[in-house]
Amino acid sequence: MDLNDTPEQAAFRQQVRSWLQEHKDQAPPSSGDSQDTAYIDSRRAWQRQLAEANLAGVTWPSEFGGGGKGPIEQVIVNQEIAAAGVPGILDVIGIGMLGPCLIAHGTQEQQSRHLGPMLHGDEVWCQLFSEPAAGSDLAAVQTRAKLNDDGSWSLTGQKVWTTNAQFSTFGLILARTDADVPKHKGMTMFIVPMEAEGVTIRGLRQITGEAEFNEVFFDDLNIPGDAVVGGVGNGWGTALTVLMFERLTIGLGSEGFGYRSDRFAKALSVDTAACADPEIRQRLANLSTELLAVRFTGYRTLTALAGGQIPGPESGLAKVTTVNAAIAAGELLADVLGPDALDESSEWFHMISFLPGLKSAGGTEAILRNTIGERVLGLPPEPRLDKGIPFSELRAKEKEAVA
Amino acid sequence: MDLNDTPEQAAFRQQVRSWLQEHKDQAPPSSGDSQDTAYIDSRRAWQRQLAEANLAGVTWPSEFGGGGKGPIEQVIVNQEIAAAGVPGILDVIGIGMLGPCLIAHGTQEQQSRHLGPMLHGDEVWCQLFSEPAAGSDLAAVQTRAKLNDDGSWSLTGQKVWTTNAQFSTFGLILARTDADVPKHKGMTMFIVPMEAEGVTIRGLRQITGEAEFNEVFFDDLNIPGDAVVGGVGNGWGTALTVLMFERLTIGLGSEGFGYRSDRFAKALSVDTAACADPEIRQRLANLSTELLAVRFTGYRTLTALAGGQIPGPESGLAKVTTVNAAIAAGELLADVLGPDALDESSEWFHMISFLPGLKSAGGTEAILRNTIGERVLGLPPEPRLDKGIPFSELRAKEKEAVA
Amino acid sequence: MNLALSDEQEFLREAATGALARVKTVEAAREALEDPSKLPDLWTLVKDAGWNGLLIDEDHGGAGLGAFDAMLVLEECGKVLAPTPLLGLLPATAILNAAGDESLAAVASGELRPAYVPARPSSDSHAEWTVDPVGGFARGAAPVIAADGSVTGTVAWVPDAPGADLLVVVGVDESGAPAATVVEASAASVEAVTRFDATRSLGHVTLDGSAGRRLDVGEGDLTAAWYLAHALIASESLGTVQTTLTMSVEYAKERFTFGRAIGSYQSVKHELTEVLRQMENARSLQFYAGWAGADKPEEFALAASAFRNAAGHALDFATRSNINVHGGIGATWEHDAPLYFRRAQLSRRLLGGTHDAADRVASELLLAAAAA
Amino acid sequence: MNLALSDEQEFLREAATGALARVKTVEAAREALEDPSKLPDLWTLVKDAGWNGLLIDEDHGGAGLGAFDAMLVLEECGKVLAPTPLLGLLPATAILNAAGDESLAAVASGELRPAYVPARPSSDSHAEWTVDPVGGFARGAAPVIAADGSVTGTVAWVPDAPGADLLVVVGVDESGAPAATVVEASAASVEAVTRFDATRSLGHVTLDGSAGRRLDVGEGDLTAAWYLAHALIASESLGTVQTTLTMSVEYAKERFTFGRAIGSYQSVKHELTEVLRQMENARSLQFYAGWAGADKPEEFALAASAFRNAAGHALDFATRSNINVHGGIGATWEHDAPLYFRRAQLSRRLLGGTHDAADRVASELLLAAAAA
Repeated sequence: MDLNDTPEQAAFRQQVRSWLQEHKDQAPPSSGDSQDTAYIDSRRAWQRQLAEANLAGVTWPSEFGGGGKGPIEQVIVNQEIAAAGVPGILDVIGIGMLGPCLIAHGTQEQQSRHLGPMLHGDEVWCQLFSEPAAGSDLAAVQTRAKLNDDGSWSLTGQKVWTTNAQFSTFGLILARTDADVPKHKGMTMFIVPMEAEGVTIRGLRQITGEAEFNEVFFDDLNIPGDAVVGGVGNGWGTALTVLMFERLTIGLGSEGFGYRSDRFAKALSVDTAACADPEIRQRLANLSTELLAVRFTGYRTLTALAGGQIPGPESGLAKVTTVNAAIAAGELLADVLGPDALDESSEWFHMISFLPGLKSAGGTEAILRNTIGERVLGLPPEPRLDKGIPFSELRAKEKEAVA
Repeated sequence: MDLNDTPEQAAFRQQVRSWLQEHKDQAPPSSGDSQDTAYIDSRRAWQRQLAEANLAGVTWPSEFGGGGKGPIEQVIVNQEIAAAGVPGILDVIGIGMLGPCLIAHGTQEQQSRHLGPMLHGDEVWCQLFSEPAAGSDLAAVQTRAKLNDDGSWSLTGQKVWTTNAQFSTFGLILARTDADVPKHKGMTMFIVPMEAEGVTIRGLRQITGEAEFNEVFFDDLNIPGDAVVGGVGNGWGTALTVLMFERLTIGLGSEGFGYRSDRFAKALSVDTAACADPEIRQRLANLSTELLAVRFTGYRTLTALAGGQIPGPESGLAKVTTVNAAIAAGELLADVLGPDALDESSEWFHMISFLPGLKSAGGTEAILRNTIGERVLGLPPEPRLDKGIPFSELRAKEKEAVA
Repeated sequence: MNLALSDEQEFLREAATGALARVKTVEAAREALEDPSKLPDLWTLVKDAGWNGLLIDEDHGGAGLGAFDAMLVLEECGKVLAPTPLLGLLPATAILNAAGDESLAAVASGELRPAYVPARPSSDSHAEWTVDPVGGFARGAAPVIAADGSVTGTVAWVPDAPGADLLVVVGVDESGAPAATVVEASAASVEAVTRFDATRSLGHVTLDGSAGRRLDVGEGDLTAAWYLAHALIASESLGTVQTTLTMSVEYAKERFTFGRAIGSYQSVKHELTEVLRQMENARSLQFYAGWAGADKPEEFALAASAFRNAAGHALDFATRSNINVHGGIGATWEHDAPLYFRRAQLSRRLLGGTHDAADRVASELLLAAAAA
Repeated sequence: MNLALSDEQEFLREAATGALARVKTVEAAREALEDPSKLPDLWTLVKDAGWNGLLIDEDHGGAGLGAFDAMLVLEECGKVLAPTPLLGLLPATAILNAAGDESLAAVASGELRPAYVPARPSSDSHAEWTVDPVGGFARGAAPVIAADGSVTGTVAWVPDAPGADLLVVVGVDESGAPAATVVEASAASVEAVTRFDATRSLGHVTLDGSAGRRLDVGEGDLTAAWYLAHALIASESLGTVQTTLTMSVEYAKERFTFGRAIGSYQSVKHELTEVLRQMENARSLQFYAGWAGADKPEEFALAASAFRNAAGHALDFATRSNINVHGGIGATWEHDAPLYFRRAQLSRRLLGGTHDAADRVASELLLAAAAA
């Protein structure tokens, strides 16, 4: 058991660190307004620099311009970038999840056309899976792609919770191409141009007041036949690949969204009355215990990754732990600091306001616990009423049940 | 809104109080060893005295020897008996639930034969519903009653969680008389003699070490045809009547099994270090808040009863609240008092040891929340895989699923 | 033994529901987050309904009703997030009424609107009367009231202080004994503040030798006012819990996932049953507080504290669970669910906080146990 | 970066599993409730496995292994409720080893069995070193150790004190500074006590000027011993959690209600997933404690306290949930589930209690924050 670098890793870390020392003053601020084109452009430029130094797409095969390295090296890069206080890549979703999906399922043309611009930040990508009526139950997507006689497709429907859509060039979209087969079977994955006619992007404001996500509407958008990724009707399988890389990216991510016990302790330590109160101390201790556990769960995941294992659904438990511990932290901080902690100017406003939504982001806790209970503990599944039924019938049944 | 007696109620209370003053020195101690025949006999005798004074079966119609009064009077009697520090009736289950069921569904012969001896404590009754494989899912009873050519029945099977079986003369048993119809349809209710050949009673020890319940085994017990209560095949309906009276008895019962916040506060108040600890205080406050709520929920139930309403399933929430608050109290007391609180000699040993079992007594919390969610909030039911399937097939399916 | 509402109380409740239904209060709660001017002024509605005189004796022009009646009105306000000034007003009128103050007629007629500037009674763990500080966990010192009624001190987060005509200030006299004085708003400095929940009008009140009229009230009246305020904010919370539970249940019946309405899943069903359980417990304690307020004053502190503790926890749980049941959409700006969440977040930290109400429950129980 | 166990550690774990499997420890845990003589004496098993010398340097005849290795052994003991004397023994050997005490050879060989008589280090909230009292919430004063090694004081609920040959007593010297002395058991009075969990041998130790050999150790050694004991009881708890989770999952697959295996219901499924979540968190913190114990001593207090806090809560939750999943039968005398519940109830209150471990987490974080 050892948390220190091997000599090779130490050497790599040193090399990353010195590059960052040299170039850090050319880096834009770590946070800025995602609606501000100038800021986004500075982040694109910075990603380009990182890519040229092989600090973007660290785990991508070198033939696609990546670093051709392992997960540990990816973490080392993440750690050094955080330590240097500079922002990382802009297109986390593209490079972390969608690029790897193209590498796995894309055609050679798709790979040579898209991977380079993606890696260098010239073209940012977004993931178009969730819909108003297809959240946890992703296979319920209703966005429809109709095959035209010329082999092109006409796309119509609505996607939601789309990050970065407002400055994306392309998106990877999961659409229904056959409603007369059971829901998991009739879907296909496509590459869609985000700046084309027939694509409407609307910011979706959260409790924070910021539009941290988007709604994207497709109105009879025409897309060429060669935009299909992974084959017609194989959309579900292709989507699962993306979700696997999503878990992997989270597994490699630094611990929980910056919700760290030392930050919370720092804020409380200045209030002597609170520090002397055993109940406040128990609350700080219990949520901190959970967050410390998440840090070492991350190291365990990394150990597994380095050993060639793919993180299983149980890694989702770290998200549950982090979100609930951070919610407890928000309650504690506002109890101690008073209503001013709820003011927009407060360091804690965003966390307190953002967490209620984060709780169900990427699938509700209930669905996650179902999956883990069944796949990890081997408990029997729930009775499924949607198995083997053509999607069109399923929708009809729901409509009549509500009516 | 008024918690005081009406003039009539006050007069009744006075009358009850003075009778108790006169006779209290003839009363046995409130608690004793339920395995000790002499003690049980003293409790029988005391019940007889209460019955002759119309302080047993207060709500039974007078034609059956009861008091012919309403629920408020029943509560007044309960309150005065508690205040006088004497025990109440011995056969709470018979007089509270089974007698009323005979009054509702029994034949005239059954009523005239059984109600008198039950009321006077000469014959104690027990309820034989639950089985090892039929707890929350009561309709899954497997105890089999076979009809003989002479019209009598042969009873074979096992019951469990039977209170008072060791000194009962009769029991009301739910048995399956037809396994080839869906499970709710093939059951019948019978009166069974508990001291007969073919009935074996075995004490079932709890964590406390005491046999607070019994297992009862029936080995080809012959029972006459006129022992059927409520008609052959109507067992489920008859059982529901008993369960309704059970809720009613609980609704009228004094608050939560004697788990009262003032008792817990008393035990903590002597420990000045604990009294000064904000976290201990929060824990005491939160569990006490729940128990205080239960007290007034009881008054609300009583208001509804007095208004002629029957308590619905939501009254089960009071049990959930009480059990969980008492569990929290046990944890708190042992945290403050230390390991000695866990000693058999401790005032808290029984509560701490008994509660884990009480949690699932009378149906698990999960089933209760299902029922309330569906019947009170009107939420849609779970998919049921056992609807309309003959009981025999159901059992076969389960066996193969496990194999 | 009967906890049913009287016909008058049923009427009072229905009248409140009806009056408040005429204003789009929930919509206003959202709009006011960005434009405070969008908040409706409900003062006229309050006066027309006679709520300002609810707790004032009839011979002073009031309705002469009790704490429980006031709770019923606040519960209706809570259901629709109505920005009435009642939380600050009613305890003030209770004190003025106990003092038989000269302002009563004008207050009962609605000519003058008073606000209660609260002080927290001493307890077994805190010997002094204290007030809410602007920030931090340490309690503030109660204002000091001179024999001539003038007063000096600072009290933060005072409900409905902005725009009030009179401030009914609770503090301590030179000897440290609890006292009260009534101050013209013009003689004090009231900094209006809103945080997170735009429907809640709050003020930081600074008194610097401000002239006031010393009120002839006893410690019991001032203690009762504090717990009355708790019973009122708890009732308001209870109303909000009812609204969110109804929202959640409706959505749980209509929203489908994996071919089933989400309300058919135990995770949702049991979470909503838990909201019901907590709501019913709070409801029961509302009856306790109402009964104690009228017939058992020595238990009012325990009853009101327990009620606020239960309703506060129920509000926290219900508003979060409402967002959970709605999924991501329930956490968006345009949805109503976050408005109730905002209400919960702020209410939890006002008037000493839910946390202090719980400590009071312990305090009352331990004092009683020690006395027994 | 690699948290995998070494081959030696894997072997140590398997050897422990194998050795303990030869004794019916769980059955004995029930029988001993009524007849303590039914408790197996595992001292020979411990010596044969060499666990008594685990933390003693090789040149003193020990195995020279580390805290993490000891945790792995205690985890296996916890899985089967094995009544080994390791919780009391191992911290004692760590102190003796740090002191290079003359008894080491005899201790490593198993000739002498020492027990750790713990004292709780001071913290930001408690300036003195203290000990567990027989009863009540107030902490006891640490024994006072004279320059000649003689010691006076009382320490309650000392794990594995009964039958020990040597008592390694931690206390304070005349100046109040932490110190340690080793006392012949014969020179002290040890009242054997068992409560609720028959597998746990405890003693109330009374020292009245008892002669002892003052140990040459620093404050760091005595602080480390306290946290080592926490990491050990936490590992034992973690093992018990694993056993109960396996039991619950098996039963949830086999038990049917309303035509479905109970494990297919979300209420059961999510409760067991919660046990898994808490268990995995405790597991992660075991790695933290193991790593800090070896490579990051300045974080060992935080790591061990967090580990005990997490494992303690997991044990409470898992053992209750195991009974719930089994329904009524899980709360009967003949069932195993209550034995794990008994273990949880007592462990929670030993060595300062889970509650104090949590307070330590806060203490360490707040001290670090203030220092930063």
